[in-house]
Order: sequence, then C-alpha cells, then structure tokens
Amino acid sequence: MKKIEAIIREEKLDEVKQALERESYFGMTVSEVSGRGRQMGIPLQWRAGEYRVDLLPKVKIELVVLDEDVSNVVVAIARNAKTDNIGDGKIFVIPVEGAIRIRTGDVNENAI
Amino acid sequence: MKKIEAIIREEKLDEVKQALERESYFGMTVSEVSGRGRQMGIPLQWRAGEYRVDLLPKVKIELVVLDEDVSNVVVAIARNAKTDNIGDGKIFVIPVEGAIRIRTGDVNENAI
Amino acid sequence: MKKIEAIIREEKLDEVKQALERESYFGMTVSEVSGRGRQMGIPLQWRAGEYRVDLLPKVKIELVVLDEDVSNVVVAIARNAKTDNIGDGKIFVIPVEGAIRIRTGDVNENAI
Amino acid sequence: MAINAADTVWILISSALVMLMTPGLALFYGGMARRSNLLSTIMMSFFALGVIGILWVLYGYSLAFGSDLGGFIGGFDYLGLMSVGQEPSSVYASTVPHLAFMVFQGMFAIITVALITGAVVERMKFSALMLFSVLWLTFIYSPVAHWVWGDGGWLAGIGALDFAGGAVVHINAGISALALVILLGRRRNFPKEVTEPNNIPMVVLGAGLLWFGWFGFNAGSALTADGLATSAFVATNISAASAASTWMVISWLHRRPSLLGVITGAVAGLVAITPAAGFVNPIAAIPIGIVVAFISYYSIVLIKTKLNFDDSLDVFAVHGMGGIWGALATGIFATLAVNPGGASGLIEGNGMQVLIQLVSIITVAVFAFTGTWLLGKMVDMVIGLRVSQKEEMVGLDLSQHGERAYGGSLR
Amino acid sequence: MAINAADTVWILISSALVMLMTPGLALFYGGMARRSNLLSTIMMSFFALGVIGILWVLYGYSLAFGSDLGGFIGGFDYLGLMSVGQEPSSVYASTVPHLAFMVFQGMFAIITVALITGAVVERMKFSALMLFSVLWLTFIYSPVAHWVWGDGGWLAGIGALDFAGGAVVHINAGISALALVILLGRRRNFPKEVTEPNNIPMVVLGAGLLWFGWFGFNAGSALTADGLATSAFVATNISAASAASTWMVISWLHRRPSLLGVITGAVAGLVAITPAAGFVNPIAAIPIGIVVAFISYYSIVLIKTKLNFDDSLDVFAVHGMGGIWGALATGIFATLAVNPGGASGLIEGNGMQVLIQLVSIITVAVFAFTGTWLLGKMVDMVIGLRVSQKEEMVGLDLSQHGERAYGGSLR
Amino acid sequence: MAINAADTVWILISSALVMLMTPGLALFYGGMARRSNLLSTIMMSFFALGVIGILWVLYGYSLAFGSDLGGFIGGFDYLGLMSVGQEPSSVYASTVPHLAFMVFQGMFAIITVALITGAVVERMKFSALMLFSVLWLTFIYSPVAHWVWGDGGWLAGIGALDFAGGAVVHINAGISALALVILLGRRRNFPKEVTEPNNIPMVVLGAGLLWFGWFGFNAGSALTADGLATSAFVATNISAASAASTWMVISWLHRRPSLLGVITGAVAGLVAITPAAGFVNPIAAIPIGIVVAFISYYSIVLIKTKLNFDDSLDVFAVHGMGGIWGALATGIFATLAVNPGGASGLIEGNGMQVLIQLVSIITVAVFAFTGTWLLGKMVDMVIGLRVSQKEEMVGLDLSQHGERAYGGSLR
Ligand SMILES: Nc1ncnc2c1ncn2[C@@H]1O[C@H](COP(=O)(O)OP(=O)(O)O)[C@@H](O)[C@H]1O
Ligand SMILES: Nc1ncnc2c1ncn2[C@@H]1O[C@H](COP(=O)(O)OP(=O)(O)O)[C@@H](O)[C@H]1O
Ligand SMILES: Nc1ncnc2c1ncn2[C@@H]1O[C@H](COP(=O)(O)OP(=O)(O)O)[C@@H](O)[C@H]1O
Repeated sequence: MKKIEAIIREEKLDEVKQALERESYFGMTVSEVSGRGRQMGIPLQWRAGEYRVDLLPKVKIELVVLDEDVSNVVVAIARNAKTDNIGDGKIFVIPVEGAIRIRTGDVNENAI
Repeated sequence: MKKIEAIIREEKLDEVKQALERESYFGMTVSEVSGRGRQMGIPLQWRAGEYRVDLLPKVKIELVVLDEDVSNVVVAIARNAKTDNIGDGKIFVIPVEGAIRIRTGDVNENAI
Repeated sequence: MKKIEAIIREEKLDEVKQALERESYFGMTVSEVSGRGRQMGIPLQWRAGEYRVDLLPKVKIELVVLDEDVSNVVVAIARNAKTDNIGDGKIFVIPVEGAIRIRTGDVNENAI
Repeated sequence: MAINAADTVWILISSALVMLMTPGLALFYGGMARRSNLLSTIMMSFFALGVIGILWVLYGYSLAFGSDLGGFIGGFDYLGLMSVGQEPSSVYASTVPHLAFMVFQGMFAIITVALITGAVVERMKFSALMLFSVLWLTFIYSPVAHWVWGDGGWLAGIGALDFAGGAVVHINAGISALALVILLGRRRNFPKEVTEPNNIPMVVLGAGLLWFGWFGFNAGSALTADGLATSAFVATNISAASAASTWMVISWLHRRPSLLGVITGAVAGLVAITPAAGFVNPIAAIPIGIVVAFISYYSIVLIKTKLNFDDSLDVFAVHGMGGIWGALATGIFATLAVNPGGASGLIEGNGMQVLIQLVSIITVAVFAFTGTWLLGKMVDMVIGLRVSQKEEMVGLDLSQHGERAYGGSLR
Repeated sequence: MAINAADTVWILISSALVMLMTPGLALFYGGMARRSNLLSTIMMSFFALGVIGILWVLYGYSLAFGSDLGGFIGGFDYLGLMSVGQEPSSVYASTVPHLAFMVFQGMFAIITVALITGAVVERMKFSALMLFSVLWLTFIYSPVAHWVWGDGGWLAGIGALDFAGGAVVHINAGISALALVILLGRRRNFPKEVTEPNNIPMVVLGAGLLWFGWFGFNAGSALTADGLATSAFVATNISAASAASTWMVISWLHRRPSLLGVITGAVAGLVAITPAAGFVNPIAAIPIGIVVAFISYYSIVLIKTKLNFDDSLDVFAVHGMGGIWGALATGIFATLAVNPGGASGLIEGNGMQVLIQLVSIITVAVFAFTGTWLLGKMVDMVIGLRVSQKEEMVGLDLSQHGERAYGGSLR
Repeated sequence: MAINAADTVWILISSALVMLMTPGLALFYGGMARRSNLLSTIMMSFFALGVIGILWVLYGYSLAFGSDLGGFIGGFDYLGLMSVGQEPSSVYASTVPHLAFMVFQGMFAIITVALITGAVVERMKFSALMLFSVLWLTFIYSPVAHWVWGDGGWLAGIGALDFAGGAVVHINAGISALALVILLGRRRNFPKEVTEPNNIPMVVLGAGLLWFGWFGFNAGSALTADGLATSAFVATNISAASAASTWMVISWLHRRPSLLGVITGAVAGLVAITPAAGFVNPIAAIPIGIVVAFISYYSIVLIKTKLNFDDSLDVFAVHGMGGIWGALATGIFATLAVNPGGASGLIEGNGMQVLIQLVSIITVAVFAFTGTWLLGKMVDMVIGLRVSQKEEMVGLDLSQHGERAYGGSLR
C-alpha cells in the first residue's frame, strides 16, 4: 500500500474529487494547508499600499491505495489539478506498512 | 519507529486521547481534516430544500512510536474510536527513518 | 527522497521559514495542528476559575527533499525552532518513493 | 408647518437604523457565500453606502422627489441639495427638516441597490456591478420612487398603497435581480454543487441587524412619531415573528427546524409587511407572515431546483415574491381604522384596491425587468458582466479585490 | 392623557433596542459554546423572537397585563390585541400608544425566555425546549409579570420595587435555569472537561449589543423621556462599568485580567442595576456593580466547581444571583429624591423596604423553581428533555438542526 | 430652561450610539491584528468602557466641565456627580437633564482613550496601557476637553470651532498615538512583515457600527433635535460616503478596489467631518471627504513605508491627520447660514477663522504630544511599556490575558 499525498490548488479540489470518483477511488482525507514553492507568493492590499503573502492556501489530499493503483491515481490527480501555471502543486508517494478499518477491524488490503 | 496516522470522528477524540494517556502514550499531533469514504456524506439544510456535503469533518491523529508499541497503540485507538457506524475511520502505519527532539537534540528512539 | 515533518511552535514559523530560504530550500507545505507532549498543556481563564487545555497550537512543516539534503534541512529547522523550553517540538524523517510536479509532469528528483 | 422635535428625532434615528441595514445585509449575504467570495459579497453591498450615498445627494433625490414632470420623474430643482435645507419641505414630511426626509430616503436607495447584489455574487465583475448600479439608481430606482412616493407620481395618483417600499424597494430589487440572473448565467458547477454557507453565525448577525433596522424602515415611514408609527412598528415585528415561526415549521416538516430557515423566514416576513405596515391592523401581520413563508419557500424550490435559475442568495424568491405578496396583502387587509390617509381593502369590501395594487405590481415588475435587462446588456457590451472562469475559480476576493477574508501567520 | 410624541419615540426606540438584545444574547451565548453546538445555541435564543413574539400578542400580553384576577393573573381582555390600539392604555404608560407599551413588554418576554437557554445548551432537545418555553411563558412569566407590573398585581400591591425586571426577568430566568439544570443533568464529561469558548470575539460582540440594548431595557422602563429615564440610563452605564472593572480586578488577582471576565462582569452589572435603575442615585450603581461582580464570580465557582451543577453558561450565577442582589440593593439604596413614585430604602432609614424586596425575591424564586420543575418534568415525560448520548457527541447543530456553522469547500 | 423631552430622547439615544462605537472600534481594530493578539486588541478598547466609564463620573467630568479655573481646567464641583442631577445644567445643554449631558460626554472620553490603542497593539503591556490611560484621561483629555468645550475654556474663548471633537477627540488621540509609537518602538519583524488582518469581515462589522454610532457622535453634538442636528447628520453621512468612494478609487488606481480601503475611507471621512459637521453646509462634506481620503492614504504610506514608524493600525494617519484636516476644513467651509452660533469661514471671506483653527490644532497637538511623551516615559520607568520579546512572539492574548480567541476540541 502507498499513501499518495497531493498538494493542489483549492479551486481544483472539486475536479480532482470528481475524477477520482469516476475511477472509483472514493476514500480520501483532505486538509487545508499553506504552501510555497516556485510561486513566490501574491501581493494583497493593505489600507494603503500592499504586502506580500508567501504562504498560499492549498489543499492537501491524502489517499491510501493498493500498490497497483498508484499510477492510476497519480495520473488522475495530476491531470485534473493542472492549470499550467506556477503553483499547481506536487504529488508524493509514501510507503504504508499497515492499515486498519476501525469500524470492522479489517486490516491492510481489506481496509482500504 | 513508525508513524501511526488515525483518521477518526471528531467526537471520539477525547476518548482516544484519554485511552492513549492511560497507556502512557502522551505525545501526539492532532489536526482537523475532512474526509470521505463509505460514508457518502450527509445532507444539510439550505433555506429551502437541502444539499449534500460529502467531505465530513474528521480528526487526524499522528503519533510516532517505537516499533514494539505499534500494535498497542493501534489497538487502543481502534477500540476507542469505534462506534460500529460507517464513518469510524482508518488507521495507517507509516515507516519513520529518523526523529529529533528539537529542544534537546535527542535523536531517534530517544526523541519520542 | 525523504519527507521531513517538523512540528514547531507557531511563533517560530517565520524564523524557520527564513532560515530555510537562506539555504535555498524554498518549497514547503505548512499546516496548523495541535499537539501535546511533555508540555502538559496550559491553563486558560474561564469567567471564573480556569481550565487546562492540553492540545496546544503548533505548526507542522512538511518538506520533501533529496536524501543528501536531509541533515542540512533538519539542522536548519532544529536550530531555528529551538527555545530550550518544553514544547519546542519534533522533527521526523519519512521515506518518499516518488514525487511529481503537477504543472510539468517532472518526476522524482526533478520534481522537488 | 413648524418643525416638531420629536418627529425630527424619529426620522433621524430611523435614518440611522436604515443605514445600519446595509452593513447588516452585507454580513447576511456574506455569510451565505463561499469563503473565497466573502469579501467580494460584502463589498457589493458596502460600496453602495459610498457611491449611491453620494449620487443620491447629487441628483438621485432630485429625480425621485423633485417637482413632478408628467407623473413620471422628478425635476432638477433639488440637484446637489439645492434648496433642501433645515426648513421642512412644502410637500413632504412637513414636521421635520427637509434634509431629514432627504437622508431617510437616501438610505432606502442605498439598501435597494445592495439588495440586488445577492443574486449575482460569486461571478459578477465588480466594475460591471458598479456601472450597473449607477445606471440602475438613475433609470430604475429614481423613477419608480417618484411614481409611488413623489408628489405627483402617477402610481400614487391612482391610489396605489406602498407604506415603506414593497414596490419601490422589494419588487423592484427582486425583479431586477431575476433579470440579472438570466443575463449573467449560472455559477460554475451550479446546480450540481450548492454553496454551503461559509459562516451561519454571520448570517444570523446580519439578520438581527436587519430586523432591528427594519423598525426604522417601516415605522419611520410614518414620518411622525405617533400611533401610526407605533402600529407599523408592531405590525413589522409580528410579521417577522410569524414568518420566522412558519418557516421553522416548514423546514421541520421537511427535515429539521433550521436556523437558516428561521432567519430567512424573518427577513421574508419583514419584506412582506413593508408595503402594508401602516395600512393594516397589526394582527393582520400574522396571516401576512404565514403566507409569505410558504410563498418564498416554494419559490426558492421552484426557481433553484426546478427552473435551475442561479439566483444565488434567493433575492427574487425572498424580496421579489415577498414584495408582490405584501403589495397584494396591503390591498386585501388595508383599513381606514388604522390609517385614515390610506384606504379600505378587500376585507372591508373594497376589491378595487387589490386591482390597484395589481397594477402597481405589474408596472413596476415590467419596468424593472425590461429596464434592468437593457442596462445589463449595455454594461455587458461595454465592459462585460462576468469575471473569467479562472477568476471565478480562484474566488472574487482575490481576483476582484486583491484581499482575503481571513489572514494570519498561515493563511 | 394625550399621546406625547417624544415619549412615543422613546418607547419605540427602546423596544427596538431590547429586540436587538436577543440576537445579541444569541451571539453572546453562542460564542461560549462548543463549535458543534454553536448554531443550536443561537437557535435556542433566536427562535424566541418568532414563537414567543407571536404568543405574546395572541395571549401572553393579556395574561400579564389584562384586567386583574385576584392579584395573580391578567384576564382575557387583550387576547389577540383586542382593544390594544393606537390610543394610550387607561392604566399603563398613559402618554404613549397602548400598542407601544405592549410591544415594549413583549421584547422583555422574548429575552427572558432566551436567557434561560444558556443553562441547557449542548444537551437539551430543541423540541423539548420549544414546548417548555411555551409553557413557561404561559404559566411562569406571564403571572410573575402580572404580580410585579400588572395593574392590581399583588407584589406591586405590597410595594415591591422592580424598575426593569430584576425579579420578573433575571431572578425568574436564573432560578428557572437552575431547576432545569437539575432536571436535565450534566453534559457528558462535565466537569472533567470544561468547554472552551469557540469564539470569544463573538461573545464580545454579543456583550456589546446587550450593553447597548440595555439602555432601552432600563431607561426605557421609565416609559417617559425625562429626568428619571436619564437617571436610569446613567445608573445602568455606571453599574456595568463598575462590575466590569471589578471582575477584571478579580480575574487579575487570580491570574490575569480576562476579557471574558470583563464582559461577564459588564453583564452582571447590567443585571444587578435592572431592578434599581430608576429608584437609586446613579452613583449608588458603583457599589451595586462592585458587589455583584464578587457575588456572581464566586457563585460560578461554587455552583460549577464545588456543587458540580452544570449550569453551562452560568445563567443562575449571573442572572439569578445578580438579580437577587439587585433586588436587595434596590431595597437598600432606593431614594425618593430620584423617583418620587418609588420608595425610601434602608439607607434612608426604611428597613422595611428590604423586607418587602426579600418577600418578592423569595416568592418569585420559589414559584419559578417549583413551576419550572413541574413543567420540565412534564415535558420530560411527554417527549424527553435530553438528546441521546450519540446526538450529544455529534453536536446539536447537526443532530437537531441539520446544519453546521462554518461550511465551505472543505468543511 | 425647562427640560425638552424630544431633546432628552435625542441625547440619550445619541449617548447609546456613541457607547456602541467602543465595541465597534474593538472589533474594527481586532480584525486587523494578528489572530494571536485579537483578544488583547479588543481588550485594549473594551476595558475603557469599564475603567474610564467609572473615572469619568468620579472626577473626569468635573475636570473637563467643572467651573472654570483660568481657562485651563475645570474645578472639583462635579466630583462624584455632585450636583449633577435630573435638572439641566445652568451652562451646558439647557434643555436636557444635566446627567444626560454628562453621560454623553463620558462616551466621548471612553472612545477617545480606546482610539489611541490602535497604535500600540501587539506589543504594549496591558498593565502599562491601563496606567497610561488613567493618566492620559486625567492630564490630557480632561484639560483639552475643557479648553474646547468647557464653559470658560480658552480655546472656546478665542473662537475655535470644534463641533464634535476634531481637536478634543481625533487630533488628541492621533497625536498621542504617534508619541506612544515613538516611545514604544516597532513590533518585532516590522516592517519586514506587515500583519495581515486576521478577519476582515470583523473589521467591516466594526466599521458599520462606527458609522452608525457616529450619527450620535456628530448629530447628537447639536444637543437639540432640530435643523442643526439634521444638518450635522447629513454632513456626516456625505463625508463618510465621499471619503469611502475616494479611497476605493485610489486603491483601484494603485491596484484593485479594496474593501479594507472603502471602510478605512469611511472612517477617515467620519473623522474629518467631526469638527465641521454642525458648522458647514452638508454639501461641503463632499470635498472634505475627498481630501481626507488622499491625506490619510498618503500619510499611511509616508508613516509606515517611508518613515518606518510602526503606528500599527494607522491611528495617526487616520485620526490625527484626518482630524487636522477636519479642523482646517471647518475654518474654510464654516458658514453662519447653517449655524448662527458658529462663524464664517475662509470661503465666506473670514480667513481669520483658519488661523484660529490653526492655533487650536497646534496647541492641542503640542500639548498631546508632549504630555503623552512624559506620561509614557513615566509609565515606562515605573512598570515598563513593552511586553518581553517572548511574550510578543507567543502573542498578547495568551501572555497578557491567558485566553485565546478561538477554542474548541482542537484549538
Ligand atoms: N519540496 C516541497 N515539499 C513539500 N511541499 C512542497 C514542496 N515544493 C512545493 N510544495 C508544495 O506545492 C505547492 C506548489 O508548489 P509550487 O512550486 O508553487 O508550484 P509548481 O510545482 O507548479 O512549481 C506549494 O505551495 C507547496 O505547498
Ligand atoms: N483510502 C483512504 N485513504 C485515506 N483516507 C481514507 C481512505 N478511506 C477512508 N479514509 C478516511 O477515513 C474516514 C472514514 O472512512 P469511511 O469509509 O467513511 O468509514 P469506514 O471506515 O467506517 O467505512 C474518511 O472520512 C476519510 O477521512
Ligand atoms: N510521539 C509523538 N508523535 C507525534 N507528535 C509528537 C510526539 N511527541 C510530541 N509530538 C509533537 O511535538 C510537540 C512538542 O512536543 P513536547 O513534548 O511538548 O516538546 P518537547 O519535544 O520540547 O519535549 C507536541 O505538541 C506534539 O505536537
């Protein structure tokens, strides 16, 4: 099993969610994060003048999937989160050694 | 060392926290996340009619523990987060290769 | 590649961010978390009397870096997040098996 | 007539109360939008306090209340507050300074413009909204206000009753909102995704301020501090309470008693009683409130779920339909016993009044719809009505205003 | 007597101010609850604006102010506002329209019901709260209001002083809250876990609106716009300021100057001065405010920490104990120099007045406690008072209302 | 003269409106601070309602309005409200109870103290702020109020015009803020990091309440409910609208129309019209508003970006500079046609008035600056002005008050 962590634009969450749904990856955990990368922040307005915010709001999606699903999921996310502008985000793949579904006690492959 | 990531119901946080405390696992990091899984969302009311929200609030607990403590901790969380209803959540175990306690500089086993 | 997860004090975020910047680690993802550890919580005031809050606000920084950069980054974070008081936080190192930059499709080392 | 100090206090404080309704509305609307459009939604109301506030004193008041030109519009005699001073006007509100009447009316113009914006949030360009609002004040609001309230206005002439703005404010805003909704089209992903209100406590606060301010709106419209003002005050409160309770019951029957429902009901009740407040027995506000809750509730269902019009914050259903019902109800329940300056309604045997009300509803609706359509089209051609797809996705706070609602160390 | 326009403005604007207190209270309470019970807490106050608002005009006003039946309750002469019109009442507030007096009193009934809810948040079923509130208005509030303020009421008869509702509003609500707390039991995990307020700025806003509205509550109770109203206004502000400062000092002595403490103190000060405002010298509000801060502060400690009663938002300590102290203080500080229609108090040598106040405190407390207990029991038997364990865990916003406070793309 | 009921209502309701401005200001400032200093920022304003509220009745009123001592300060005749009662004062506001005038003035003292705090948030010790505020009320505010408004005050004597507090409130607060900023030094990381407002909707709400309350502030300062009050009311609204619109345009020219800009503009407009409201033609409020937007906008740029003074929430730029412009504008636009008790200004050919205004600006500014500097230095020596580096990093909510704004299961 792998955990796929994708940091994407807030406004792309819906599309990614729907894309994953279409491919029947339904389970996921989402959180609000802030990030910086090549996108060097954006200027916001103060009462007079402006200031730069370098940590921009992003959304982090985490899904644990079977090894054979990794590429599928990564592709689905990458395709739908893309705008070709700086700030589109990153996807990371992280090994997972065990999983449990709390409700049933199912473990590992059966838990996902 | 392993990192245990548990996604549980918000309202179960206190019980899980106390259970871990009883077994002297005190250190942990908690965050607010939203998730979906088998629980297909819940309907909420608009001024007239209703709409469905598919990302439901959950709590994510992260603890880094020694290898030998993994099963202990997983069992403690699973037992106390369970309501037998869809939406109880998942626990994942992820390898950790290093740890540092910032205050003292202690590393690995000593840092936890 | 490794993911470095550091849980630090909120008020230290700026210093850590600047330190990483100076060493040209620019990309990172930050989130608001709550944690407990040796720091047994703090007392807050109610209208009369007080109560104890054991989950304290912390900031979690996640950076994925090349293997050779790990120690550099860990040291930079640890040095700048330190106050020598309980509650300074922890740093964990977690293996990463793959990475993609969504905008370009670059993978692994090139994606970071 | 001489200035009466108590009436002056009453109009001044009522003006202040109506002024407060616009920030109230800004929060009421803002809390129902998405978080990434929260400031933009607030701005759409708040800017009116500035821009419309100035235009009103420059020429709006004159167009609406200047000396009558053919029953249709006011003349230029009050341009730039010329001859609007501390003495009472010769034709309006004869016991208070003319300036007091002028500013009280100005607050109505401001909030009417703001009301419309609820229909277009999350996708209309701010520059387009500004331009549209200026045109709308000039070519729609001012004439309609003149017809109904201006000395010599033709709707006043045929005996149409509108105590505090059922036609001038609510039908006018609600129908104009509908026209804009059609011109503008739906938000991205509508109706697949319905916006979840980002902050219901903010909506509650807004509704609380609206209810509070509405006492000035309705009871202040008596223009004197007397039994009639009191009667309008009581009717206002009863209608709000009645519609709030009814909406709660409706939502309960459908699922659970909804807080958003209670406050939406309250606002609908306040809308419906607006034209009637000073013409009907306060107790008649109970049926008026009950009925408006049903009308607005099922209008939302119809408009949003059946017709798929994206009237984002239900301006047509709540203000348009609520105002229409209120105008009719005035024709039904009006009684000379409450206001000798008013008329008898259907229940007192004067069916004619319902017809007169119908005429006023239809003319205002047709005028507002056509006028808004034309003005909207024009603005669309000149600068475009909608933000780009991309700006809509990012949210209007950043794209239109370069600001975001909640900042801080992280976000 | 003829209608006085200035007095009419005064009562109308005071009514509007008191109306605003209920949304203010909703936010004040809401901000102190858990986030998952925020809307439910707000709803518990806000619904009263609807339901109690209607019942008041239907029959509540008549029970409280209708023609006296044996000193205990009003008759049915004002049912459905029958003969409550634009003319002044023959017995109450003779310079303003009867409807104005009626609606002013209605706002008191609404907020009194809302005050109680602070004790039962986070665990009481909404349906049970509704049913209870209706019964409580009918069988507790209306009679007590009649005793104290009704023409012929027996407590008025023996000379009990209650300017703006120390007994009718605060003792009544505070003691009833206590009875409900006992019936209902503690929240899950109380007292191991004390709720951390989810939003203190919201509590501040609520307190600000309460303070603002309280000027209408207390100074409006003079029913005329004169020196007495002014004196009550000033006393109100001084007591709030004095108790706020004192509570700040107390919290500072214990740990640090607390903002939540300052605003709780302000509310306690406003409670304590309520019965006294129009009977005492404004400067007497300084000791009244100082003392109430100590009383309420240590009542919270006693109730919550020692007795382990889960009076969630401290209604008994702040309103019950604050009201009791206020009623006594009225007996101590009252002076005919301020209000010739009042009485002399202990300091002017009339110890008797303290005894009379004591009688009114005790009867109202006993009546409220017993009555609430019986009504509560009844409601418990019919539909149950508490939500299920599971609903409590999930939070009442979702379980009772199907809504959540903060929505958005993620949550 | 006898008490006039309408005037009494007007002063009481105006006092309530001005009272509401302080919670409004607390939220206005609070929303612009960092989240970890939100409560502390609110507290800095809110505590004044308690502490200054009490000191005002104890001795502040007497120092400001007691019988004149050499044109410089009032005597002790009104200590503890001695001989301030329900009868009108012999010298002030002869148609309302003396207590009403006293409490109205008290609300001004409270908010003036609160205004200053915007400059020192996020780093000033709460204990130091308290001590400073008490000294400032005593040694700066009370004398200046006496000079300008006290019977016998020397600035009144030379004919300086200040309708509602341009010098007493805004210049006074703005210049004192500047002195404190210099004494206190910059926040950690300033100007490298500019605080991002944590909650702009809260700032909007605060601004809405300020605008609403300002009607009481300015129009209430007429002290009677008549044409003059109305004229001041209208001028107030126009200036706010005009400055809000202008600031929007300025921000648009620089980048995009900013909501924070609109509301800052509104506040600047309200500041500028404060001294002028009852002396100038309402239409003159248009240029007054336009000019103040430019002045305050570029003052912020100058102070913050060029001079690197950390006047955190721009008190000097908005209130100091806005007040100075307002005082000058009064000298320019004043006309006897509006207020026969006022004077003619430059435009009516009386250039002298501008000089007189200049004298009042300069004396108040110099006095406020020097006095604040001395008091601040003293406080610094006794208990220290600043929190420690560490406390600043953790935030003042936790370090000064042991509280945090948003609690809940997680944080
Ligand atoms: N090395 C990294 N480790 C963790 N998160 C990163 C890293 N680099 C980028 N991110 C996350 O990805 C987001 C987008 O990255 P950015 O560099 O701005 O865009 P792009 O990948 O299109 O160049 C950032 O906001 C940050 O949250
Ligand atoms: N494959 C997954 N990867 C990551 N998180 C998941 C995954 N499946 C479920 N979750 C998380 O677990 C939560 C509960 O899952 P759900 O399927 O609703 O309950 P249950 O496990 O009882 O069937 C979800 O809300 C989501 O946050
Ligand atoms: N075993 C752990 N697993 C995950 N997070 C931890 C663990 N121990 C501590 N933390 C995180 O680190 C933070 C600081 O830890 P704490 O023990 O208080 O400080 P210190 O490391 O200085 O003793 C905690 O608030 C928590 O978020």
